[in-house]
Order: sequence, then C-alpha cells, then structure tokens
Amino acid sequence: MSSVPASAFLALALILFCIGLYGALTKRNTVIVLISIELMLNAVNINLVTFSKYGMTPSITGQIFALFAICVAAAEASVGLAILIALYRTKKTVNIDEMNTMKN
Amino acid sequence: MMENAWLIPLFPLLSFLILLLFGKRLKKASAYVGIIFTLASLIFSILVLFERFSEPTYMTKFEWLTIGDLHLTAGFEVNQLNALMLFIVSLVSFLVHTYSKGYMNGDERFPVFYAYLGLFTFAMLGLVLSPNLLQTYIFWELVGVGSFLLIGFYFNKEEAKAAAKKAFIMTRIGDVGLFIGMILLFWETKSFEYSEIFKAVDSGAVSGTMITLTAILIFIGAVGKSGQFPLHTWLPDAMEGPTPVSALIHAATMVAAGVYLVAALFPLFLASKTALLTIAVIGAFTAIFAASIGLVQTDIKRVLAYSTVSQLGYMMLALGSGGYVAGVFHLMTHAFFKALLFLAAGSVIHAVHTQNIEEMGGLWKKLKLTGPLFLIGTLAISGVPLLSGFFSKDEILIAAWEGGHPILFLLALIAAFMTAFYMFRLFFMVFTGEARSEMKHVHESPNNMTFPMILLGVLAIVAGYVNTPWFGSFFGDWLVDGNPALGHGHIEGPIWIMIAATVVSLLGIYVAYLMYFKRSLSRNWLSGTGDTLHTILLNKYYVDEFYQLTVIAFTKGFSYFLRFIDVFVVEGLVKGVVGIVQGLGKTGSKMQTGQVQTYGAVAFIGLALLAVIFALTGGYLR
Amino acid sequence: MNLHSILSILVFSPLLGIVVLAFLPKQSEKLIKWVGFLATIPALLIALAAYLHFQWGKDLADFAVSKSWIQFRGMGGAPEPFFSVNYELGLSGFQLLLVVLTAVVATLSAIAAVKFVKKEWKGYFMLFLLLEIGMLGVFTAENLILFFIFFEVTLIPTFFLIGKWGYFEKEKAAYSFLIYNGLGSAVLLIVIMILFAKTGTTNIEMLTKIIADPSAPLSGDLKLGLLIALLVAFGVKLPIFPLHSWMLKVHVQAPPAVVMIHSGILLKIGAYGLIRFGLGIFPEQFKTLATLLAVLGVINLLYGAFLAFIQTDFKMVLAYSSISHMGIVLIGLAAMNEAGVQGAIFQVISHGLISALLFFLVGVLYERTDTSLIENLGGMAKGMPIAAGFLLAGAMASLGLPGMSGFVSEFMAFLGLFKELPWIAAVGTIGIIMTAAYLLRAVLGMTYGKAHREFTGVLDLKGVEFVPVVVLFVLIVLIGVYPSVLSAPLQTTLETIMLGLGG
Amino acid sequence: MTFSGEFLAFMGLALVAIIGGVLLLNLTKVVHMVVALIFTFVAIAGIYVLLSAEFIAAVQILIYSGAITIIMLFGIMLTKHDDESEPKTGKWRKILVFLGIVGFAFAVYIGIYNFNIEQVPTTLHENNTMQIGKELYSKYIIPFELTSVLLLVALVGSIILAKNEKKEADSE
Repeated sequence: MSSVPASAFLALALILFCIGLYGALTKRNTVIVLISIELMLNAVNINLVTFSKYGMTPSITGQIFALFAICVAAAEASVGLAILIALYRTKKTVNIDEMNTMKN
Repeated sequence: MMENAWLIPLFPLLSFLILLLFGKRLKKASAYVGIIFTLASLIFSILVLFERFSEPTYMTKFEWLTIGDLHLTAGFEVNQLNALMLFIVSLVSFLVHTYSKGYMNGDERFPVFYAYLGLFTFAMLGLVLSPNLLQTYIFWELVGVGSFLLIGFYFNKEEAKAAAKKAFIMTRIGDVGLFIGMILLFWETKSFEYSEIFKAVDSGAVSGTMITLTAILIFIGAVGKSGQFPLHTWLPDAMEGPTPVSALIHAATMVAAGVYLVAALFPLFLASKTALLTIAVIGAFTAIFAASIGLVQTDIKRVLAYSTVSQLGYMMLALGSGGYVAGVFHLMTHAFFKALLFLAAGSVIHAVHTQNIEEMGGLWKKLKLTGPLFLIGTLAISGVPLLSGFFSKDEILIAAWEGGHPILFLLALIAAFMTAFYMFRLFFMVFTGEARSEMKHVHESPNNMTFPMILLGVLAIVAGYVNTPWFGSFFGDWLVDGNPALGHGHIEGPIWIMIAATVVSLLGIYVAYLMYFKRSLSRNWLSGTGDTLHTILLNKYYVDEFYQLTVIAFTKGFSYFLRFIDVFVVEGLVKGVVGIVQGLGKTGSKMQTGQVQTYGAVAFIGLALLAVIFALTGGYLR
Repeated sequence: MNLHSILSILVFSPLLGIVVLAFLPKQSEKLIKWVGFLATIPALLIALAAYLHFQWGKDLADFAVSKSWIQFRGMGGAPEPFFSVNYELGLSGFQLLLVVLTAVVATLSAIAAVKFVKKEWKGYFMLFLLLEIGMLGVFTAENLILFFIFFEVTLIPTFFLIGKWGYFEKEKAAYSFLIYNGLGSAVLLIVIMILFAKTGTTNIEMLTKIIADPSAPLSGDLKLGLLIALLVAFGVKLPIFPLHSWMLKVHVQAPPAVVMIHSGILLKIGAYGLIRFGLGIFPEQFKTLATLLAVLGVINLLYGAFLAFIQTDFKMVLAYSSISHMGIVLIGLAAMNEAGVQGAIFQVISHGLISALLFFLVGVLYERTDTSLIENLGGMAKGMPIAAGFLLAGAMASLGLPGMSGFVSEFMAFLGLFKELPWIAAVGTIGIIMTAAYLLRAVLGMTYGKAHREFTGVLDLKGVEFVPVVVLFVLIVLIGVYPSVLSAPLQTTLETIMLGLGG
Repeated sequence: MTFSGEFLAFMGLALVAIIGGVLLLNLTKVVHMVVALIFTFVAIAGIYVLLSAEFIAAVQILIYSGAITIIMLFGIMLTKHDDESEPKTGKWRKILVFLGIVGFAFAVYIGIYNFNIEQVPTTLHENNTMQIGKELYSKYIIPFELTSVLLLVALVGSIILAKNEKKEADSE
C-alpha cells in the first residue's frame, strides 16, 4: 500500500534515538543534555505512531500514547529546567561535571 | 546348652554395665559382681565344652545389617576351637577376677577396674564365638579397647598413657590389614562367614594370588594383636597395666587372638603356600628375636612379656608349618602356664613393690607358695619333660620339622634354649641368693590371690596330657574331627626331636644355674662377648627408636608439611582472592565519581553489551 | 489430623517459639530459656512419630504435600509453556533420618544453649529457632527452589549466632562463614536456575525423570558442568579440600551449642545435597567423576587426619577430624554401590551424633576451665572422671570403634570402595590408623597423664548436662549395635539411587 | 522500492531530522544547537503526517517546536554559558559511549531488520482528530485526567523549584 516500509520509520527513530543518547551521555552542558533527552523521547514517539499504523493490529491507541508521551515530556522539560535553574543559583554553572553531589 | 552359648559373653557385659552405672555405690562389692558373672560364664563354658565333645557344631545367625542386596548376618558358632577358647578365656578371666580382688585391693578405682575387666571378657568371649569375619573384626577391636583401657588404668602415669596409646595404635595398624583382607575376601566370596569362605576357597572360585593376598593381610591383623615382629613393641610396654591384666590379656587371651584367628581361618591359609611360609618365617623369627631380648631384661614383667611374644611366635610357627593341632595345643598350655607366671609375678610384685629383678633375690623362703608355683610355670615354659609345655613345644618342633623347614626348626630349637635360660635366670634372680635391696613387710599374698595360682599351677602340669605321644592324642583328634583339611591330631615325628628338645631346655637351665645360682660362670658372660651385643639386646634391637625416627618422624613431618600447605597455600589462595576482590572494590569506588552522566554511560554500555550478546546468540542458553 | 499438613507443621513449629519469644521481655532469662527449649519439642515429637509411622510399616509418601505456589509463562525455547514452582514437602527414608537427626540435635543443642549461652538469650533463641526451621525445611523440601530458600534461611541465623555469641575472633569467623557459603549457594542458585530454565520444573522427582530421559534438552557436557558446579556448591558446605578453611574458624570460634548444630547438621546439608542432587539427578555424570571423588575423599580423609595430629587446641582437632570424616562420606559416594552409598549416609548421621557429643563436651570443658588447649587440660580424668569417660567414648566412636555408629559407616564406605577402586581404598585405610592416632593423642593428652592444674570443686557433668550426653551416646551405640534402625528406612532410597545408576 | 512522492517526502524529512540531530551534537554555541533541534522537531512532525497522524503532527509543532524549545531558550538565557572554556568530555568516554551506541544500534537494527508484519489497511487518516478525541474521552479518560494532574504538579513543582529561595527566606 505504502511505498515506505515500516522499518524505514523505525530505523529513523533508531538513528534519532542514538543521536539523543550520545548527546545525553557525552555533552557537558546540562541544557543540551535535557534537549538530547527530548530528542530521545521524540524518537520513541515516532515508534509509537509507526506501530499505530503498521503494527500487528493497527489502531489509534499508538497515537494516543504518543500524545501522553508528549505531555509527560513537556512536564519533564519544565521540571528539569526548574531544577537546572535552582542548581545554577547555588553552583553558578551548568557544567555537568560540577553536579556530583551523589558522590558524598 | 550350646544353643544358649550366646549367654556366655553376655554375663561379663552385664557385669560391665552394672559396675559402670553403680560401681561407685558398690565399692568393694564390685569384685563379687565381676566374680559371680564370670563364674557363670565359666560354668556355661564348661557345659558347652563338654556338650561339644559329643555333639556336632552348633551355629545360628540372624540378619544384622542390610545393604541393598547384601545381607550381613551376626550370630554365633560353637565348634571345637570355639568351645575350647571359650573355656580357656572364661577360666582365666574368672581366675584373674578372683586374683584381682586381692591384688587391686585399696585402689580407689576398684569398681572401674572390674568394669573394664568385664568389658574385656565380654569382647574376648564374643570374639571366640563369632561365626563370621565381620563379627570377629568387631570383637577384635573391642578386645583392643578393653586392653587399651586396662593398660591405661593408672591413667595419671605418663608411661601408662603412652603404653596404652601405643598398644591401641600398633594393634590398629595390624587391624587395618585384617580390615582390608576381610573386605577383599568378601568381594571374592560374597560372604563374611567362615563356612562360606572355606567353600569358595575349596571350589577354586578365588584366584591363588587373591588367597595369598587376603591371607597375608589377615595375618597382618594377627601380627598386630599377637605382638609378632615387626608390630611387637607394644606388648612389652603394655606391662604398665596392672599385673592381673597382663596375665589375662597380654598372656593368655587377647594376644592369643591372633593365633586363634589364623587357626579359625586355617583352611584359607592352607590354600596358599606363600602365606603359610610367611607365617612360619615370621613366627620363627619372632620366637628367637623376642627370646634374645628376654635374655637381658631386668623388669620381671618385661621378661615375661618378651617370653610371651616369643611363645606366640612359636604358635605362629606351628600354624605356618601346617601344625594346626600343635599351634592350638600350645595356645592352650601357654595360656595356663603364662597366666600362672604372671599371677605369680604379680604376687611377687605385690610383696616387694618393685618390678626390677636386680633388686629382688632370696624370696623363696619368704613366699612359700608363690615360689614353687613360679617354679612350676618356669619348668612348664622351659619345656621340661612331663609338664604341659613339654608336650606342646614338642608338637611344634615336630610340626616345623615335618613341615619341611629345617632352618626354622633350628631357630625354634635355639629359641627353646634361650627360653629355658632366661626363665631360669629370672627364677634364680628373684627367688635365690641374697636380697639385693631392703625389702620390708614381705609377706605371702592373700588366699584369693593364691587360689587362682594353685589352680593354674595344676593345669600347667596336667594340661599337656590331653595330647601326648604316649597316652594318646585325644585332644588333637577331637580338634580336627570332621575337618580332614586341618591335618592329623598328632603328627608322628622322629624320636630324636623330643630328645633334642629336652636336652636343649635342660642345657638352658644348666647354664642359667651356673650363672645365676652357683655364679661359677660370670654373669657378664654375655657382655663379655661384646658390650655392643648386650647394649643392642638391652635396647630391644632399637626397634622403638627406629620407629621413632622413621614412621613417627615421617608422620609428624608430613603433618607439619601439610600444615604449611594449609596455612600458606590454601589460606594464601583465599587471601589472594580476598586481595583481588578488595582491589576490585577499591577500583570500583574510585569510579564512583558522583556524576550521573558517567553512571548512565556505564549502565548503558552494559546494556549495549547485553543487547549485542542477545542479538548474536539469540538470547537463549543452548 | 491430616497427614499432609504434618510436614508443614513439623517444619514451621519453631515459628511458634519465635513469636512467643518476640513478646517476652528481654530480662526474663528463665522464661526465655524455657520457651526456647520447649519450642524445639514439637518438631522432635513429630519427627519421632514419623519414624515410628515408618517402622509400623506405613508409607512415607503419606506425608508428601504439594501446593501450587508460583506460576509464570515460560520464555522462548523452554519445552514447557508454564514454569511453576510448587510448595512441595516430602519425606523419603533418607530425609526422615536426617529430619530426626536434626530434631534431636536441635533439642539437645537448645539444652546446651541453656547451659552455655551467657547473654542475650532472647536474640539467641529466636535466631536458633529460625535456624531450625531452615534445617528442617532443607531436609524436607521436594523442590529445588524451596530447598534453596531454606538453605539460605540456615545461613543468616548461623552468621549472627557465630558473630554475636562466639569467642575472640567471632566476627572474622562469621564473615568467612558467610562469604564461603554465600558463594557456594550462589553457585547452587546458578545450577538451579539453569535446570529450571531447561526443564521448566524444579521438582526433584520430575527433574530426575526428565534428565534421565536421553531426549532431554541437556547435553552431556552441560550435565557434567552442572554436576561439577553442584560439587563445588556442596563441597564448600561439606567441606571438601581445599574449600575447608572457613569451617576451621567456625568450629573454633563459634559457641559450642552452635557448633553442635553446625558440625552435626549444617555440614550434613552438603552431603545431603551431593547424594540427593548430585547422585540422584546426575547419576551418569557422577560415574565419570567417581574416581575424582574417591581421590578427593581420600585426600580429605588423610589431610584432615594428618593435620589433626599436630593441633594443640582440641577444637581444632575436632574441626580437622570433621574434614577427615567427611572424606569418608565422599569415599562412600565415590563407590557408587549400595554399600558405599549406605556407608556415606550412615557416616552423615553418625558423624552428626558424634560431633554433637564431642562438641557438647568441649562446651562443658570450656565452661569449667576456660580453655580447650590439650596441654592445659592434661589429667582432667582425675577431677572429672565422667566427662573424661564420655570424651574417651566419643573419641572411640569417632575413630570407628565397632559397636558404635562410626564403625558401621566407615566399614560400609570402605566395603563399597574396595569393590570399585581397591587401590585408592587401600591408601584411604591409612586414614583409619591416623584417626586412631590423632584422636588418642588428643584425648589421652587431655584426660590421662599428670594433672597440670588443680581440678577442684564440682567440675564433673551434672544435672541437665547428662541429657545430651547420654541421649547422643545411647543413639551412637544403638546404631553401632543394631544398624538396622538406620538401614531399614534407607533401602527404598538406595533402590532409587541404584536404579538411577543403572544397576 | 519505487520513488513515489511519499518516499521522496520521507527521505527528505528523514534527512532533515538527522542532519538536525547531527548538528545538535556538533555545533559549539548552545543557541545554534537549539535552532538545529527545531529543524529536527519540525521534520518529525512531517513524518507524523506521513504516518497519517495529523493531529500528533500539529501537537508536535505546537509543543516541541513551540513550547519546549522556548523553555530551553529561556533556560539558556537565564544561565551563563562560557562555550570556549567548557572542558571537553574525555576522549575515551566518547569512544566507549560511541561504541556502545553502535552496538546497541546494531542489536536493535537486527530486530528491525527481522521485523516483518503484513500491512493492514487502516482508517487512521479519516477524521484523525475525531478518532483521537473519541478514544481519549471514552477509553482513556482516566489517564487523560491523570495527565492533567501531572501537568498541574509539574507546574507547581517548577514554580517552587525555580522560586528564589533567598527572597522566601527573607520574607519569612
């Protein structure tokens, strides 16, 4: 029916996810780390929507889940940023190296 | 009566239990408990013996232990040998019980002594009733324990402790031989029972090498118990025990158990020429070896102990030469005269409170009863004609000659000379001459001590007449009745052997007379030939020292070596592992930078690794 | 009462004691001791009743209980669609004997604890009762997972019992106990999980059947690997050389009442596991390992014996003698015939009784004299003849004196091995001599000889102390004189094992 | 595989999304990175359209390209960024993470490669928004309501976190 196979979408999602992951694990700037996490969430959403169309039993549920995911991502972004600002206030930096209070 | 023979060992067991539980309350009365129960055993034994004269062997068994398809039985058997042994053991035991009442009087552990005696008597009687090897082994060990406990009776003496330990361990070395032999024989014949084993051996179901191997292994057990060379050293040391014990265990009964075992398994040994030869050689060697040590010992009990070893060697020589009757006959007569000698020695010790014969002398006049009785025993063991020892020793010499061992015969003859010599040396030094040390309050022993000696003295004189070349070999015929394999009741031998034996023993007595009574021959005649020889003999050929330097040193050394391994290698391995783990832990804690990103990276790499493995293997362990 | 629930009652009966103890105030010493002691009684009574039940000719299968417990869908590749773990308890003759042994030794150990434990009775008895639940559970579990859970339940209380109530280096001993045994049980868990994943069941009987089936989804190599892993897991517990060093520390440092349990029962879990799982589930592979096991057994036997020969502390002597005696278990198992296996089982039980007896006596001695060094105790027979007599009797039983339980087991183990591997067995018999040598050296060193110190006052056994000593000694002699009390229940177990071995 | 319009659209969108992602990683200035991210988000919205999820596409543009990006920009502006002096991540760490990601991608790709399901004709594109609405207010009503709670909590939480604590302490 469609000329683009489901696996193409999945592969795209995979690539985006990997990019996000790489960013989240290597970047020093906390804001960028947060952005990378958003990117990963987006990749997941692509998967949800893809399966909503190409899955074993296609249904609208996938899209609804994507909506929920977006919703949660929005909440996460806001809280994450709030934490970031709170931290910045005390540490005067957004460098992730400085955020090692878990050690002690 | 024979079907109730199982009661015989139970009486002493009962005595043991009663004395163990209530001994403290019974105090002196303990002796009566022991004496009454052993008397019961003795009466039963006599009844059984007389019944066995006319009736066939009785045997019964019940299942003792089931191992899958194997059914091990226990039971009892009354054949000629068993009946005879029952009689000997219960008689000597009864006499020793009676004797001890006087000898041990005043000891604070009097009831314990009687309890131990009961235990030993129980085990010994059980041993001679056993119809199978396993049961024999069980009682064999129990006898060892009884002996161990009695040797170590004076437990706060270091020597007694060492002697008890030595006795137990040395006999145990022999026991392991018996243990292995027994098990090997079991897998060859599928049975522990004597009759089944003989059947299998007769039918040729067991290979020749196997017979030889098992026979020699079982003989090792006998070597341990009967104090044969090279496991003889415990027996002289065992004299640390109370003297009645030496009479009972280390003269008459337990040490004869080895001889009994070989006799009981005689058909097995007959099937192997090599095994028989081994027995004969070891027996003859032990006989002369121990006799030569006996020549120079100064402790009255040790002289007797070496003479026991030597006489046991004689018995082994007889059995090894095929003289079944000769061996068993000598076992019986020896039991009587050696028990007599020990009891008399005990009486002497009781009177003078020393065991060193250098300090004795001139006791003949003071101990009016003990002296003659000791003389009877000495004459009997020396093989002076008309006493019991003469007949049985004669039988052995004939058996050795007829068995085709002229060299062993010669050794036995020399040993006979030595026996006569050292026994009379002992006699002269103790009873004649002047007292060589201050001896106060020397008095004859009480009646309950002299009575057993008198009875044994009578037996030492007459016991030989049941089997003589002159009055018929009733005893021997009865013993081999129904078992043609065991040989004839009496072996006809050339008359010169008897004469030679007599001459040799008289010669021995004469030399001793010259040296120790008339003093016309220098007492240092032996040492005159060379101090070295005397020293060697006095130190018992340094066998103990040899063991000390080899076996014990090796064991200790090996133990320390193993401890080295345990402490350094095994523990070291553990410490190494601990070190590695600690190192890993330290590295790990260094990696805890507190940065979430690092944690995430590590966790993710782990996940990726798992995912790759999963993808490559399909994720399922095949 | 329903027979099926009896086993559960048996296993969990000490729980009642724990609950009651939890509500008792810490200070009421007497009450706590009584409750701790009484809580062991129901298990003892039920165990004895079960034994009588068997002796009256009834079937032990009556006791079996199986309740569905955990179920989940299988993962791809497994043959069964469902994985289920059932709550299954059961009794075979072998297990029955061990349960009786456990119940008896636990009760006696409680008596010992009443005498010897000097502080914090409440905690002690609660842990002790928990330990008893674990031990009873281990021996009745018919399911590997259940077995493992009970196995772990035995570890933790023991750790605390050693670590809190032991002697000077108690913490070190407790840790090395926990680490060694923890590693062993980790290996055991791996084996159980592999078996579970492969066959979909952890029921021992079903596992045995599945694995005996040649079409089972396990290759021979895997089975061999699993068996070796089991050998390691239970080898730690047994212990097999060179996995033994933890056990020495425990024997020396733990309080005597705990060592009674530890040496008497906990070590036996290793032997039980080897027989039940090693020999029971992997008979074919066991055959290939037989020679190795025999060699290990002889090494254990001699290694322990030689080292025991030079120890200066009687507790160390006993610890090494335990190693030595466990060698006999291995020797019996390696024989792989009726005599050998029965000998091994006999040795398990007999050593349980003997070591409990000896360690109780050590406890008595230590309480009176504050030492267990052989040298310091020399000549104690003077002051405490009864204790010395029992010590000597215990040593005699331990060195395999006929008429006591030690001999029967030693004899059968060697009987078995001589049939299969006579040369190795012959080397092993050196151990018999060495056992006599080291035990006599130690015991005579303590009891006989000149007294090095004054043994004054009332030192000998008295009062309630007689109970454990006499009970254990009577049992030892009973087994030695009439071994059928043990061998009768064992016959079906043996048949099953022999069937697995194909002969 | 034919070069249909749909395919071309997919390829184009995918390329934009990936390039946006790669730029996100490689640009030095933080603001530039965010801009690169907007491209990606928009491209993903296009992908949604291709997957007949028009409503999601709209939401994507609204929430991500709009709201979230703006929040991020605020975050960037509120904090100080010294791009040059920022220490670089360790080389080894980068290599290891990269290898891990490659491995992970490989593993997942095998899964995707083996993913083969018959396509079933769907009616998702017809009245997409209405379908979503119906489902959302009937079947998923409780999660939907819970989402509102979540958002509320996030709102309150953010405010409390970001509030200047000093002032608060002063005022009290």
